[in-house]
Amino acid sequence: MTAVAENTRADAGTQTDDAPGAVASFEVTLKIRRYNPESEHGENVIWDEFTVQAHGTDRVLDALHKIKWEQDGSLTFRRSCAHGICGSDAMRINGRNRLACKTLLKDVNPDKPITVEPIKGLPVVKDLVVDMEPFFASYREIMPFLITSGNEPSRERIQSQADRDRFDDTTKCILCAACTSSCPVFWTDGQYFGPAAIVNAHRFIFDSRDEGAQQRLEILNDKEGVWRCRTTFNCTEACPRGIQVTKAIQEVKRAMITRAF
Amino acid sequence: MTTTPSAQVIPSPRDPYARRKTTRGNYELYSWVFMRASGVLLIVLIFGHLFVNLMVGEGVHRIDFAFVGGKWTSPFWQVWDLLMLWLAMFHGTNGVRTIINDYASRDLTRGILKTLLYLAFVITVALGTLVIFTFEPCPANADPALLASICFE
Amino acid sequence: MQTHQYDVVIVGAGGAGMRAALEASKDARTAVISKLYPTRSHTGAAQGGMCAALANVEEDNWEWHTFDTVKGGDYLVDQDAAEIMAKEAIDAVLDLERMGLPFNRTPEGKIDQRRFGGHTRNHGEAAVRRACYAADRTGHMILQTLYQNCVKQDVEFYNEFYVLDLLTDHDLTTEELEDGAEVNATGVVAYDLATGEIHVFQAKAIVFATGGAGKIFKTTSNAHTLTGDGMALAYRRGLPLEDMEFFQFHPTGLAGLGILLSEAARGEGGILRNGEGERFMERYAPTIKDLAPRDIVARSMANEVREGRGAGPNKDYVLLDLTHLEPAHIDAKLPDITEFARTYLGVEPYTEPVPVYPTAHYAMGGVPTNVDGEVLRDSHNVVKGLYAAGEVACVSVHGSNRLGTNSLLDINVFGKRSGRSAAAYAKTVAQHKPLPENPAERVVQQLEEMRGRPDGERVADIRKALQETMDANAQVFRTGESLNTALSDIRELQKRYKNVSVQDKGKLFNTDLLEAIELGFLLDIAEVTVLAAINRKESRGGHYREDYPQRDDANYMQHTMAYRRPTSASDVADGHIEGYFDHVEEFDGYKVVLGSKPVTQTRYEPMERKY
Amino acid sequence: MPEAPGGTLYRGREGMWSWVAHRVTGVLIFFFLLVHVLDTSLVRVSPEAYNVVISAYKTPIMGLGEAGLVAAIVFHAFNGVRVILVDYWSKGPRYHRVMLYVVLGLFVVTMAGFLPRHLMNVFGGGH
Ligand SMILES: Cc1cc2nc3c(=O)[nH]c(=O)nc-3n(C[C@H](O)[C@H](O)[C@H](O)COP(=O)(O)OP(=O)(O)OC[C@H]3O[C@@H](n4cnc5c(N)ncnc54)[C@H](O)[C@@H]3O)c2cc1C
Ligand code: HEM
Ligand code: SF4
Ligand code: F3S
Ligand code: FES
Repeated sequence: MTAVAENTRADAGTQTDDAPGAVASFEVTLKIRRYNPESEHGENVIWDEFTVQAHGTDRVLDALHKIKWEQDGSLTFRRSCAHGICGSDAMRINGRNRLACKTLLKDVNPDKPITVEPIKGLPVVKDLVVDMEPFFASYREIMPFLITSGNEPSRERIQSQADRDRFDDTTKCILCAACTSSCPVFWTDGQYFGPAAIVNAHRFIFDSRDEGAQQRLEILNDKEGVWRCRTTFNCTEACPRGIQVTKAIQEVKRAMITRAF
Repeated sequence: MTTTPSAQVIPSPRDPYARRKTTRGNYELYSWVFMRASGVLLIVLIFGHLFVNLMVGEGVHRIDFAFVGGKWTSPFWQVWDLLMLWLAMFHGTNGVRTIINDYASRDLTRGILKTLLYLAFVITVALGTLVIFTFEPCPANADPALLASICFE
Repeated sequence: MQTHQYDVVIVGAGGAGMRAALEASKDARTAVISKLYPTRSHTGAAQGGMCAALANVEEDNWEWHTFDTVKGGDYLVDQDAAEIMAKEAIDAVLDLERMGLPFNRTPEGKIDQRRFGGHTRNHGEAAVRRACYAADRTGHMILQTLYQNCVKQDVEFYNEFYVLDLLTDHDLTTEELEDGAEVNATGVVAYDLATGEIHVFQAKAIVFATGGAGKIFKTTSNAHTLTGDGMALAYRRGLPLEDMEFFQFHPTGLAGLGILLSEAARGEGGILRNGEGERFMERYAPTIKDLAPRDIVARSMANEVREGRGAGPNKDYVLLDLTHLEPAHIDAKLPDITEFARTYLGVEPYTEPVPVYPTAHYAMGGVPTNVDGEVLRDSHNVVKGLYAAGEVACVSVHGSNRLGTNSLLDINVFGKRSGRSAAAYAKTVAQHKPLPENPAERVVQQLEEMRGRPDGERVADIRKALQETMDANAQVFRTGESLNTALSDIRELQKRYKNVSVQDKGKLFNTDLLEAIELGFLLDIAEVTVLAAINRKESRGGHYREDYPQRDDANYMQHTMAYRRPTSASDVADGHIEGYFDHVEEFDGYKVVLGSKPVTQTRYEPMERKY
Repeated sequence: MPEAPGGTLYRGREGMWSWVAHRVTGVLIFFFLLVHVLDTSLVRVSPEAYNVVISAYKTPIMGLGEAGLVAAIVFHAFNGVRVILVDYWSKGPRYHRVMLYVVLGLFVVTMAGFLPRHLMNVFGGGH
């Protein structure tokens, strides 16, 4: 699995040549941490380097595609929307969690090799792909749905603009796991609910239409719940949607304290 | 083309996943609040302590039996130091407990470390408390040169 | 190989799939199979809104909505379906709100509404505020809300399972079936990406909700995973595809990238300008200007560029101007799309106009269904137990051009309907219909062949060539000549595809292999799209033929139905396919037969479409 | 649960490193406290014993160690206040980075006030 660090073919990626504000093309090297579960030689975790030709507005995802499509088809990663909305491609780029499709190469210093690794704290399945089940399990645990009692109204529930704004920030979550897998507490044993679950709990706890806040607070008032957060802010830095994750966690903590005293 | 081999055993993808156990309750909440409350008090206590011990006069060089003895004849410093001892020990022990919880993932290791921690806590707090209360500033058979001035008043 | 049995199996976990699942799982044992985690589906990318005549902010009613839909689709819309959709829109929105969707609110706390292209009051008088929205992430909120409710209802998901075959109890490609003969769908064959294992799902009812096929084009707002799987699977099994020539090009994709900037940008007051700074839509659609339907705006833009009035160094795009709007207003209503402009083009929309150009966006055509979501095997017979909803389906409520916001509506209304009918039908079936002898045979063989080929064509090369020819020859402006060029290119690529090989020979998480399979779907969909476009010698909605610039109701006021048949199935074309268009394309052992289906008209007579 | 293969060090920013420092200083102080209580307890044994031990504090090496300890306490204390503000002050999370720089500033000021005097005491005159 040694890669060819040759120049790519001349026609490669004319895709964004004509993009406005394009800068000249440049060469970029990606250093990718790979894991092949089926490797015969037992060497199933290696670092691999690839060099590709990139253009001004190319993103890390474009470079990964170019590698997969032109050099090594076995390079494996998830992706779908390619513009930061589906949450498939959170990975560790130059040591930090980001979405490959939202990270422009020119913004991560392409002069040096760019390191790409899977996100931390979740079991790696292959190359940059991790098992998301534990992550979604925590999400499901916090009852991420509107809980109401009584009869359904015949029209919409009324909600003031201010009440709607109260939880707007946390509705933006795309469940990419960039936050949870950047959290030093989550890395330790993977038992912590993690910021993403708390963010999604926050989205309902502070929704004026919801009546399940008490239950959710109870769930997160766990040894593995909000109290494990040590305000390291890695989650907030990592969130590609710009959600103030730590702030949301603090608001949930405060709601619990108010409830307890 | 650096290849850094390292063996890695990874079980089948999509392990059915479940949280090990749910441990709900206000315990962590109280401990969290306590860390903050005690932190605020400790600032006053510790900074006062440090200031008096290290900054006033000749600082550390002044500390000796007589100095300590002199301080503990006053109930004010007795209470001060007692409070500091207890709060710091609770605060610190609780902090280290969190750290053990974080990093010791095997139940057994966790158990052993925590037992040691609590043992250290009990011994230290007991000993310290004992000393502060049963302290005899002017032991009868001691070399008078070492004693605080109050012993001679 | 593993076998599973369910009452209802839903293929696809986008908006349509999950809406169906919520309905079906209430009273039938339901599984949802999706090649992506549900929240990764492209419904989440939808931005602008979902229309319903709630009349929360100004006078409106569902009948006007029906009219706009019919007119927007250039009268190729089945009006009974459009009526149902407009009527049920109101409940569809309220359902979502009650499920928890956080819509933006009016000062009174009701669901807020905004303007959108082609939506008017009183049959075209003026733009009306009909689109319900949650900032510019309406699709995101819909997808999340539906998934959340699936979690609540404990819906069973098979994530990262690719459905690769559809099983029926008759071979529709070769058997000659009587009118009214019963054909049943019996199951699907899926490939588990994580393990490489084959799973056969036996079901009493199957709902296809696999979304669109935008990846046949190079510049597209669609996800890499939108490869027309559902359409291609049905098509290969002998089911027709309807109206495939109609593909919508959204006017405002980020130039060069195709990432979408919602029409909401214009709904909130954004203006399109050419290189000379002129608001050129005033010339093309004097009444509603920038808010004309998408086909018109896209063509006008392409025309400006073609006539040399484009902007930028190469004069190859136009500008979307938001600079006259308050930054606070932009932040409140269009936060995400302005962020796209900043991230991907480095343009600050507060102060600079954003370069935009049409981008391939939405497939109006698809698997033909009736208003209950039942899939048709010709112009009127259904396949029992087979349903389709969402972008993969063609009801047809969008006719030749979909109005903005009508798709989110479509997935909710017809997702719900097909989920409900599927469950109801499954309950009437006592026993699962038997599966064929060796149900997974075709899939296994296909996969093994592909994996086993030691060396050959590269997937990416073929795909790129395909997308480039589609962009060059079958985009906003088409001619008989350009389409024929596209067709011969596609044929060439289909030949090369037979020799495609993958580098990854592994079993686990082999995305290389699946990309190769998806390329096969793309080729089939591109081929049928181009064939249908060649056949339709008129201009209507999203399909614009420069050699036939007029709408031709006399000959073409009908839906295209494309069937793929082995060359040997000689007489199918003649006798059995209604409205045979006299256009059989033979190639490589099969032929594509183009038939037709009448358009359902209820109250609106076709008129000239002017805005 | 299986461990993901390790990789490079996570490049956290101020928030993460301040937490690491807070944790390290917390543990340091804790162990010092254990020792400190033990040695102070010697006052109970006899003045001589206590003075022997305490004189160890007066060597330059211990003096430097003590300076380090004070530094640890000062950082831990100030950063503790920052953490508390992040927790209870609604704008805390937004200003956490600014607050860290304030903490570091105060730390420098405090140490600047303390160190010269302390070092003078340790190395300078006296006994
Ligand atoms: C950028 C953008 C903006 C849009 N904005 C709007 C708007 O504002 N208003 C509006 O009304 N419409 C809008 N649309 C259109 C609308 O969002 C889509 O048409 C609609 O969401 C399609 O939903 P769907 O459920 O049919 O498909 P999708 O959401 O695409 O879901 C497809 C599902 O099928 C699964 N799938 C596919 N193939 C397979 C297979 N082989 N096996 C198993 N599973 C499979 C996928 O995993 C996925 O879960 C927009 C579209 C785009 C691209
Ligand atoms: C001087 C005043 C002090 C203040 C204001 C203070 C404040 C705090 C606060 C707020 C925390 C919680 C941090 C978090 O939850 O992220 C904490 C943790 C901790 N403190 Fe203190 N503290 C002080 C003194 C001490 C002392 C004297 C000790 C040692 C005995 C100590 C040891 C610890 C430890 C070990 C932790 C746990 C660190 C962690 O979990 O990361 N602290 N402190
Ligand atoms: S909070 Fe942000 S980082 Fe975390 S999962 Fe949601 S979108 Fe991703
Ligand atoms: S990274 Fe972790 S520690 Fe808290 S602030 Fe974020 S959850
Ligand atoms: S590919 Fe969808 S978020 Fe990056």
